[in-house]
This record gives sequence, structure tokens and C-alpha cells, in this order.
Amino acid sequence: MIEQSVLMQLIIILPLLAIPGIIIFGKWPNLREAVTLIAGGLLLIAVIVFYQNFDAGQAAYIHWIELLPGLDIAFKAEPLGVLFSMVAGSLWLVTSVYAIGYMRGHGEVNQTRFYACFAVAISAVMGLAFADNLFTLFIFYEVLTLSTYPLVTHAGTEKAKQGGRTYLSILLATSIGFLLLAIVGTWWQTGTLTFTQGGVFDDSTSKVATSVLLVLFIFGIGKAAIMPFHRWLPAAMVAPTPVSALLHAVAVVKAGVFTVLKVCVYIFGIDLLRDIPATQWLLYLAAASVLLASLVAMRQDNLKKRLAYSTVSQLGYITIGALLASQAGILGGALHIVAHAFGKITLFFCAGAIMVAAHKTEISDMRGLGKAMPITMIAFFIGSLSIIGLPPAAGVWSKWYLLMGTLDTHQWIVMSVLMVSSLLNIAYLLPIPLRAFFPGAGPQGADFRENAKVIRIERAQIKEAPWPSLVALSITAIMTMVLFFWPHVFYELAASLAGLSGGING
Amino acid sequence: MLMGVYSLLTASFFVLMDAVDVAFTEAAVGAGISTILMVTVLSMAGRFENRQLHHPRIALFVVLITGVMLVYGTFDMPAFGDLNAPVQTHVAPYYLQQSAQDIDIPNVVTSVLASYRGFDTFGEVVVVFTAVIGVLAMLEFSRKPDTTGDEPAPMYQHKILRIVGKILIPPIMLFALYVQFHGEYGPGGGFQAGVIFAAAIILHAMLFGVESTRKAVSMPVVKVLAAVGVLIYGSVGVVAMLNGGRFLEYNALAENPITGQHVGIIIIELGVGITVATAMMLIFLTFARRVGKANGDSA
Amino acid sequence: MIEHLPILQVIIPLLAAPICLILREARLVRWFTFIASALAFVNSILLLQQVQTQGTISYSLGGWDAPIGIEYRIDLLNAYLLILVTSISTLALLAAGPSLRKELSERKETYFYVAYLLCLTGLLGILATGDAFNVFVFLEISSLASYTMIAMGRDRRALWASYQYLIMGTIGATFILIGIGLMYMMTGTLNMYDLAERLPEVQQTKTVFTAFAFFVVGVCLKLALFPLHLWLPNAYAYAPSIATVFLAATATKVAIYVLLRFIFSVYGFEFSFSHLPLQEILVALGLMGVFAASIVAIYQDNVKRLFAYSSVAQIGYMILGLGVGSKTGLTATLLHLFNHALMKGAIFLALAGLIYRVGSVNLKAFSGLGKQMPWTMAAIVVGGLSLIGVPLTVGFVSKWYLVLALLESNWWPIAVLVLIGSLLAVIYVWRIVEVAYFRKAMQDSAPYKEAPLMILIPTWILVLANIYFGIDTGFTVGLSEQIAASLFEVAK
Amino acid sequence: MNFLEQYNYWIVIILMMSGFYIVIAHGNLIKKMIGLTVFQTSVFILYISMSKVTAGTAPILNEAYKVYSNPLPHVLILTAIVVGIATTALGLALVVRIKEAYGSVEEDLIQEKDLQQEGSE
Repeated sequence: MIEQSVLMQLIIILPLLAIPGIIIFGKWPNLREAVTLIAGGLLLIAVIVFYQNFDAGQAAYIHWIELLPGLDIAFKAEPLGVLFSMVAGSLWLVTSVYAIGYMRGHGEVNQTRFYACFAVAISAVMGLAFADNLFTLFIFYEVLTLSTYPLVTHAGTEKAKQGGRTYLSILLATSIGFLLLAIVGTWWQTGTLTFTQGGVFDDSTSKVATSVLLVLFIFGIGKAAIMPFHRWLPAAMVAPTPVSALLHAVAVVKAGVFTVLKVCVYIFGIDLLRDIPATQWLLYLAAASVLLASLVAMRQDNLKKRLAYSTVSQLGYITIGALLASQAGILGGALHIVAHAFGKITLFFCAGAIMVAAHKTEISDMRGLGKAMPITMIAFFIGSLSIIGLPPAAGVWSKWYLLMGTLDTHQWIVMSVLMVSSLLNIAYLLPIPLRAFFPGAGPQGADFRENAKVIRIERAQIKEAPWPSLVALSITAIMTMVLFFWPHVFYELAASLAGLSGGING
Repeated sequence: MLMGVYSLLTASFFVLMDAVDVAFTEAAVGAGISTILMVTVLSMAGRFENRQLHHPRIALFVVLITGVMLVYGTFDMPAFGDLNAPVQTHVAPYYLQQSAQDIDIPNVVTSVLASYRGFDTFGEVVVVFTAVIGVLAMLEFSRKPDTTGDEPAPMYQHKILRIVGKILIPPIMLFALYVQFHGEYGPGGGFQAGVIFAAAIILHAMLFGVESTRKAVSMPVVKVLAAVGVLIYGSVGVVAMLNGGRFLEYNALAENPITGQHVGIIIIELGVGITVATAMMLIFLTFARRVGKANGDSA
Repeated sequence: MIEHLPILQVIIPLLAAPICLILREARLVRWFTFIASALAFVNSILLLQQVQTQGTISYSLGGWDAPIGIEYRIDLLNAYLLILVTSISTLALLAAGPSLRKELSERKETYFYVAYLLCLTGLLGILATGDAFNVFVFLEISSLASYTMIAMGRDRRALWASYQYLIMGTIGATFILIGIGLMYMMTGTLNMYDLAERLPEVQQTKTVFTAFAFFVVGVCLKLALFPLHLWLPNAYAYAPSIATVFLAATATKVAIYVLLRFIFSVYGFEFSFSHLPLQEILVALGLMGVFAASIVAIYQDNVKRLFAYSSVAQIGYMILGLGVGSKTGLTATLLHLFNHALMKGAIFLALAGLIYRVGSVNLKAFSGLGKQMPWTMAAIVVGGLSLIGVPLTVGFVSKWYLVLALLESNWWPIAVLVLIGSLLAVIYVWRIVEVAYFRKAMQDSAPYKEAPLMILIPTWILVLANIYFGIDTGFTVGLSEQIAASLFEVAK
Repeated sequence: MNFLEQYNYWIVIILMMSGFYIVIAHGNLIKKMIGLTVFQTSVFILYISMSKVTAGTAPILNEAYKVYSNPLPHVLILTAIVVGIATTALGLALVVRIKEAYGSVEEDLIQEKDLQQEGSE
């Protein structure tokens, strides 16, 4: 049984260790990807073991170095971090499985660079998950940004570069312009950046100061994609689908909302948060971004774009959860990280599978695709359920607790927003699988029958996506259902974060 | 050339100000060397120039600001020639009173120059050396092949000049040596001597053509000498260090500090002389050659 | 010999220079130069230790004690910069061999090395001396030497650049001369510390103000503070690569040292900051510098020029730190002195390697280099990240202190501006990254080989230094804070 | 205080500024160098003037005199003059090279050519 803190470092380093292997075997794809998979597998095991020990009450703390007086790079295991690490850890393996199928099916170039950067990103996520203080978190936050940039720009086309620019400029601009400032400000106010239960501010700091800081934080964490800083997400859609999956489901955006939660819980502390005047406004902002993003998503015909905007709105949920500053809210937010992760990654996998197999990117020409690729579409259906928050999918729980949160805090407006947006989710997600299975009679009869023929003919050639992709998306789809029936693991973590006693209906 | 006149005026002004050494130098350098250089370059660049100025307004503005600032500064200056100005009361008196005991040579300027602030002078020599390096690096080699052989010097035709020159050059050199070693007593010293010596060579070049002079004084040797001059100066300092003194502490050069000072000063003045003389020669000769070539091509 | 360290620091390279001229044979000269510089480096380290153990060292030249004679006085500040200058120069020389052989004609190499040594001498002299006029003399040595080095650039524009530099530099020097003269006129002394004692009496006089004004303006010309920076970009862009490395990393830093020295040690903080609007001016100019220069940098296609402009911007940060007028601010400035030298040293060395292979630093020529010259490009990228101020690089450390200083004195908006400024750096760095990594190499040209080892090694020493000092900040931060504290001690 | 006591300095300043003006305003490189020299030389005068003592004599010790003018500035200026000539020499060398490379010593012409060159790159 290895020491917990050692294990924690191992989790952070493991993906990096894979990189030399990936580069060395760059010439032989099979070996290269074997390295990735092995690393992924090991990481998953490590994460699970780590969780068990953590559950068994083993603390883990490790201090690397003191960069500047008072600025340490240190790691500590706490519920949210463990939760996040488990999500990321499990999804890396799945994603790489999927990526193999996708990248080959798509005949992408520079795959070595792709897998290497992927690994760096994951290790950054792990470091972020276990960060013991804002400073460490910030470092890995930036590493994550920089390591994902090459993934976004992967194609190297003018369009990809454009997307990359938007991606990088927004993320760096917010993080350096606001987040760093907020961090320095916090440090200068309190003299510490360590995440502490109940927050670091005492009464000495004025409400104004804390308000300013909170605003800076919320805007600074561009990865949480709160409007108006969400533009990078759709822009990043130029990336290969596994990357989009990683960005939107696992690494980047989750890193964002994760940071938001961390800051709210451990820097400000729920109680203080409740008293800060700014919170209310930010809450409305988040709500607005939920609603607007959903509306925009409705009008996207490009599948990935639509999913992107849906992500923006879903992230809004989590931010809301954090800002509600109630236990239920936090709980819901934390759970939504998990639920949305599995749900959304499934959807992206499907989108990618469709792109590889049927070369379709526009929703309008996916009618009747169900016959050709049933598994994909079923998976898509389940994913959508989870996002919307209908049983039997994991999304139910998180949304439930978020609503509870709004009730506790009497945020009626916010509550109604959540409701409405869930309806919108139905409106922009469910049609896709339904149309796929039941093309039905299109708006205009005659000429539709014509191109229906055409469609049917070309449908003939369409097969399911390559098996690795298929496996991957089935796994995630199944996971979303599993998490509906057995959410305990994550629930308890989230609960202990929110400071509730365990128990599913506590 | 107006500038030369200006320098001469300045020099005479310096004499009025009792700054004989400076006057001497300014005359030699300002009126002499730099004017010659200017003329040489002009001969190549051509006299014509387009009269229009560069955004003169801004220039005028900047200049006025600076000027006003300076005038403003003068308001609190001690009166001109005031005996009790801090300048006269703080450090200077020491030199005037003590140098007799410390160093025992009448020309206080020399003693300050060579001993009290010997390191500045060392720096000064290095500056000259640097300039030489710069000029050589820029002008010594031209991409063009040596088109011009030993073209007759501008004044070669004038017999009289040539004779006069022949007669003049040796005494000038002698005078240079006199200035070199008389520096402790009267105005003068290594620097002035160097310049004068160089002047002799330059005169030669003007009369008999650059190339012939270059042959006469074999450039590589001159180059080495320029370096040697600096080294002589430096080595005096190092020797002093080895004798347990500070860098350039002449007292350490001999049992009797006074003699030590004298020895030190003479040697370093020599170093200065050598470097300056060779430097000036090098600079002029390289210029003249390069420019001559350029003109040769343009013609 | 140990008590002679201060003077040895200067005369080692000084005497090496004429010897080089006598040696003539280029290869010989090269190693000789390198050894001289290395010795100077060792010397500076010893010097620092000595200062740390026994405090400020005073060495009176010619055995005449100040103010009669000239005094060398080494405290932490000089020692710190001495190490910086000598270390960079040594590393640059390590790479000099191949780079110069490529860029200069065989016969000129010797002269280059001599000029290089003289320039080094000048800078070290400025740092070591405690005598105002001596500063002027050595300033001129270094300047003349650098004009020479710059003029040796291959492009004819190098000549023009050098000439402009010469004109502006000389004007600056003359201003400094005027300043010194007026100080002398009011106090009758040239020794800095004697000045510091005697200035307060005449503090209120207009003459002293004028002296201060002229001196500061002169120095600012030398350190290329924003409106006076016009000479810098071309000078750096067209000088031989090695000269660029050396000058970019050290020359302006030394000028800043002079500024600090006179503001704090000679005039004293009180005078400099309370009697004059200096603070506001510095902050304003610093900010303007940061923005103007960064924005211009974004539009440069000549990458060397691009980074030259970025240097102007970085100087802006240093001046800003100084302008804050607090201990933390000064610490930030001192840190950035050192860190910026590391960044620019690394970047320009990498560019030297690039020129060696590719022959051009035009952005177009960069396409596809990410694959062809991975190490060189990686060096540039790390340097760039450091410029931006990404955590775990030195750039972050100095930015952190700067922002902290600004917050301490409640200048939130300026802090924001500073951070925005570093975003501009992102843009110009990323222009290069995109071309190098995400654009296919031009078909017609055969793939370039990686830069020669002799250039890569020093480059990467600096790159690693960028990272090392970004993580283990004990040395730099500790020292800078000590120095800042001591300077304020003196100032009080 | 009596302003007339400063007349000397004011003359110096006028000289200085005229030199300075030439440097900035003139487009001809050689003219610039000349201006520079004038500028510097006037600074020398400034130094020397401050060393003057009324009824003083050159600082060469001699029983006949009691009052000497201050030798220090003289020394400084000796150095400064040398620096000046060094700079001039270097500057002129540059001018020669520029003339060869650009075929002109006029600032605007040179900048024109540079612009063309950049355009062609």
C-alpha cells in the first residue's frame, strides 16, 4: 500500500511520464497509442485506489517548493478535488480509446504532438484538482491553457489558427488580466492563498474589496465560460472531436467551474459569499448566460456548435450552484460537474462518430441516420437525457439539488431560469436522435420523398464509426445511466464538500 | 572652416581662464586634428547639401527648453570667478597645497591628471584606443580592391611647400618630445605631445601622399604601438599592485614615494604619448586612404 | 590579491583588449577574450561573497583616498549587476565563435572581440566606480565600443543605426557631463558619497535641480526610456547577433543602475521623489513605453526588431517599478533587471543560432522551423513565455512583485494596465509561434539543420536559468530585497 | 544676487544651444557632427569658467603667485576633449561608410532608401 501523498504526486506525474514514450514511438502508431492507453489505465487505477484511501480517511498533503515567500506549490486532497480527479482520470482512458478510432478514421496529421499535448493537459488537470492553494491552481490553470492550444490549432489551417487565437487570447486575457490580479489582491489582503474551510477573509477586509475580488475571480476564470467570456468555446470547435470532448467535458471547462467552486467555498466561504452584494448580480449574470446560451444553441445547425453553446449554458448551472452559497447549491454544482461531464462527452463522441462515419456536421442532414448507426444515436439520446435532467440519467440529481438550492435561498428568478432552460435543452437536444430514428414526413411532401430516396441510397453506405469510438461512447453512455442508479460515490464527496452529512436524501 | 576658428577662439578663451593645458590641447585637437578630419570627409561627401531642416520647430522647442532650464540653473550658481565658490573651497585646495609635498612637481594639472585622478586618464587613453579600434574596424578594409596606388598628394606639386615641410617635420617631432617630458613643469604632457607628433606625420602625409607615409611608418607596427601604450599605462598600475600598493599607486614604485611618483608619472605620460600619437596617425591615415580611394572611384 | 578584486574586475578585460589587438590571430583572440570574460565572472562572484561577508568595499585608486582620488566602491547593488553583466557576456562569448565567423569577415573578427572587451570594460567600470566623472569616462568607453560593434552588422542599415545611436548617445553623455559639472560646481566634489553628504546643504538651489534634471535626462537617453528610445530598435536589429545579445542583456541595465545609484545613493530618495514630480513622470513614461513599444512590436516583421521593441517595453516596466517609489517597487525593478537579461539573452542567442542557419530573421523565414530547429524554437518560446510572465518562468516573478507593489500603493488601475501590457506581449510572441509551428515550411528551401552546439549550449543555459530562477527564486528575490532595503537605508 | 555675474555662463549656454540645435535640426550628417563638437566644446567652456578665480593664475606652482585657478576642471576637460575627438573620429568614420553604402550623407535620402529596402523585403 503506497503512501497516499506519494500516490497523489504519482497521479499528477503519470501522464507526463507517458510523453517520452509517446514521442519515442512516434513512428509506430500502435506502440505510441499503446503507451497512451497503458498510462490511461494506470491513471484510472491510481485514481480509484486514491479515492478508496481517501474514503478510508487517509489525508494527503505534499509541499513541493516555496516559489516566493508565502507562495507555495503544494497539493492536498479534498473532496471536490478527488471528485474532479476521478472524473478526469476515468475519462482520459475513454477519450484516448475514442481518439484512436477517430484520429485514424480521420487520417489526422501530427498525431504524436496530439497525444503528447493531451497527456500534458491531463496532468495539468490533476495538478489543478489537487492544488492546495490558489497559486498552485493558477499555475496549472495556465499550463492547461497552453497545453491545449496546440490541440485546438491542431489542423493548422487558417480557420484553426483563427480559432486558436480566440481561444488563447480570451483564456490568457481573462486569467492574466483578472484572475492573476484577483489572486495578487487576495494575497495582499489576507497574506495567504491556501484553500481553507470557510474562507480566508476576515472582517478586516471591506465588503467593497471582497466584491471587487469576487467579480475579478468570476470573470477571471474564463474557462467557466460565463458570458461575455464564452466566445472561446465555440471558437475551439475547430479542434478534432476528441479534443472538443476533452475540452468541453473533462479538462478545460470543468477546470473552470471547478476553480469557481473552489474559490467560492474555500476562499470566500459560503457565509461571506452570501453577504457580498456582488454575488446577487453575478448570479443574475450566470442565469442570463444560461438562458442566452440555450437560446443561441437552438439556432445552431452545426452539431458541435450547438453542443458548445449547450455547454456554455450548463456551465452556467454550476456557477449558479456555487454562487447560490447554499449547501444544496454547492452539492448540486459539484454533482453537475460529474453528470455533465459524462453526458456531454457522450454527445461529443456521438458527434464525432457521425462525422467520421457519415461525414455529417449539420444537424439538418442527420435525418434518418438512426438506422445506419443505431448505437451512436441511442447513446446520443441517453446523453441528451442526462443534460436535460430526466431519468434514467445522472443529470437528474444535480439539477434536482440545484433547484433545491434556489428554493432554499428563495432565488425565484434563478429557479425559473433553470426550469426554462431545461425545457430549451429538450427543444434543442432531443429532436436530433428522434429525427434520426423517425425521419417522418418532412415539411413539404413531394420533393422530400425525392431527396428521401437520395438519402436512403447514401445511407446504404454509412456504417457505424470505427469500433474503438463505438466502445468509448457506449461506455460513457452506460456510465451516465449507472450514475443515475448509483451516484453515492460522487454524492458523498460532494456532500462532504458542501458540509452535509452523507446519505442520499440527507 | 568655421569650426577650426571656433576651436581656436575657445582655446584662447581657455588661456584667459588660466587653463593653459586645456588651451594647448584644444588648439591641437579642435583646431588641428578634428578640423583636418572634417575637411577630409567633406572632400569626399561634397560641399553641396539640401538646406531644408528637419522639423525645425520641434528642434527649436527642445533646444529652447534645454536652454531655459540651464539659464534657470545659473541663477543659484556661485558668481563667476568667486573665490569662495565650493569648487574652490572643497577639494581643489588640497591639490594646490599638498601636491607639492605629495608629488612635488610644479604643474598641478599634471599631478592631478597623472596621479590623483590617474585612473580617469587611463580611461581617457582607453577611449582613444577604442576610437582607433572603431575607425580601423570600419575603414581599414574596403570591399573594393586597392585601386589607387601611390597617387600624388594634393600639395605634391608645390615645391616650396615640400621643402618647407621637409624642414619643418623634424623640429615638430623634437618639439613633441620636449612637450612630452617637460609636461611636469610647463603646460603639456603625453597627450599634447602625442597630438603634435602625430601632426608631424600628418603633415608628411599631406605633402608626400598617404601611401608613402603608410609605408614610411609601417602600419602594423603603429597598431601594435597603440596597444602597447595602453599596456604600459596599465602595467604601471599592476606593478604598483604587485609592490603592495593600490592600482596606480606610484608611491609603491620606489622606496621614496616622491621618486615613485615621478617615475610613475613619466612612464604613464609616455604610455599616453605613444597611444595618442599612434592613434591620431592611424585615424588620419586610415581616413585619408579610404577617402582618397572613394574619391578616386567617384572621379 | 583579494583586496584588489574591485579593480581587477575592470582591468582584466581592459588589459585583455590591447593584448588581443597584438595577438591578431582571430581564433587565439576568441579564446583569450572568453577566458578574460570568464575570469571577470569568477571575480564578480568572489566580489559578491566578499561584500556579503564584510559589507561595502571601498578601494581608493592610486592610493589617494576619496574625494581627493578616485574611489571604487562595491556594495550589494554593484556586485549583483557585476555578476549579471559578466555572466551574460561570458555566455555570449561562448556562442560568439560560429556566429561571428558567419556574420563577419575573418579580418574584422579581431576588432570585434577587442571592441567587445572594451565595451565590457566600460560597463564594469561604470558599475564599480564611486566617482561621478569616472562614470562619464567609462560610459564613453562602453558607448564607443558598442557603436563600433553595431556598425559591424552585415546590413548597411547597421551603419545608419550606429550613427543615430552615436548622435543620441553622445547627446546623452553630454547632458550627463553637464549634470555632473553643475553638481561639482555646487559641491566641489566628484565622489558620489561625498556628493551625497554635501548636496543636502545646497538641495534647494535651482542649480542642483538643473543638474539633476540634466543628469536624469542624459541617463534616460542611454537607457532608452520611452520617448528617447528611438536609437535602440534599429541598433539591436542590425548589429551582429552576439553584439545584440550582449548589449540587449546588459547595456540598458547598466544605465538603469546609474539612474538608481544617483537617485538613491547620491541625491537621496527624499530629494528625488519628494521635491520633484519625478514619480509621476517615471510612472507615466514607463506605462507609455510599455504600451507604445509593445504595440509597435506587434507590427514588426523583422523578429530581431520585434524583440528590440519589446526590450523598450520591458524597460518601461523597470522604470515603472522605480516610479512606484516603494521597497517592493524597487525590488520589482531589480528583479526585472536580472530576469529581463535572462529572457532577452536567451531569445537573442536563439536568434543568433537561427541567423546562422537560416540567414534571415524575417517572420516569413520562420515557417516550419518548429520542426526543423526544435531546440532553437523551443528556446524562443520559453523566452517568450517568460516575457509574457507565465508562472514558473522568471518573468512571472518580477511581474508578481510589480503588481504587488502597485496594489500596495493602491494603484489598481495601473496594475491592470501592467497586466494588459503583458497581454500585448502574448500577441507578438504568438505571431512567431504560429508561423514557426503551424505553418508548413516553404517547399523551395531545403530543411534547415539545428543550430550549432556552440550556440545551442549557452542558449539553453540561459533558458534553463529562466526556468530555474522562476522556480527557485531565493537568490534573486533575496538579494533584490536586501538591495532595495539597503538603498532605502541610504536614502533615509 | 547679481545676475550680471552669470553673463559668462549665459554666453556659454547660447553657444551650447546653437550647437545642440544644429545636431537636431540639420539633415546633413557631417553638419550634425560639427554641431555635436560645438555642443561639447561649449560644455568644456562651462567647466573651465567655473575653475577661474579672479586674479588667479594658471595652476603651475610658483613662488611668484598665491592664487591659482582650480586645476581639477582642467583635468576633467582634458579628458573630455579627448573623449570628444574620439567620438568625432568614430562618427566621421561612420559618415564615410554611410556615404559609401548609401551614396549620400543626407538623413532624409538615407531614410528613403531604407524604407524602399524594407518594402522590398
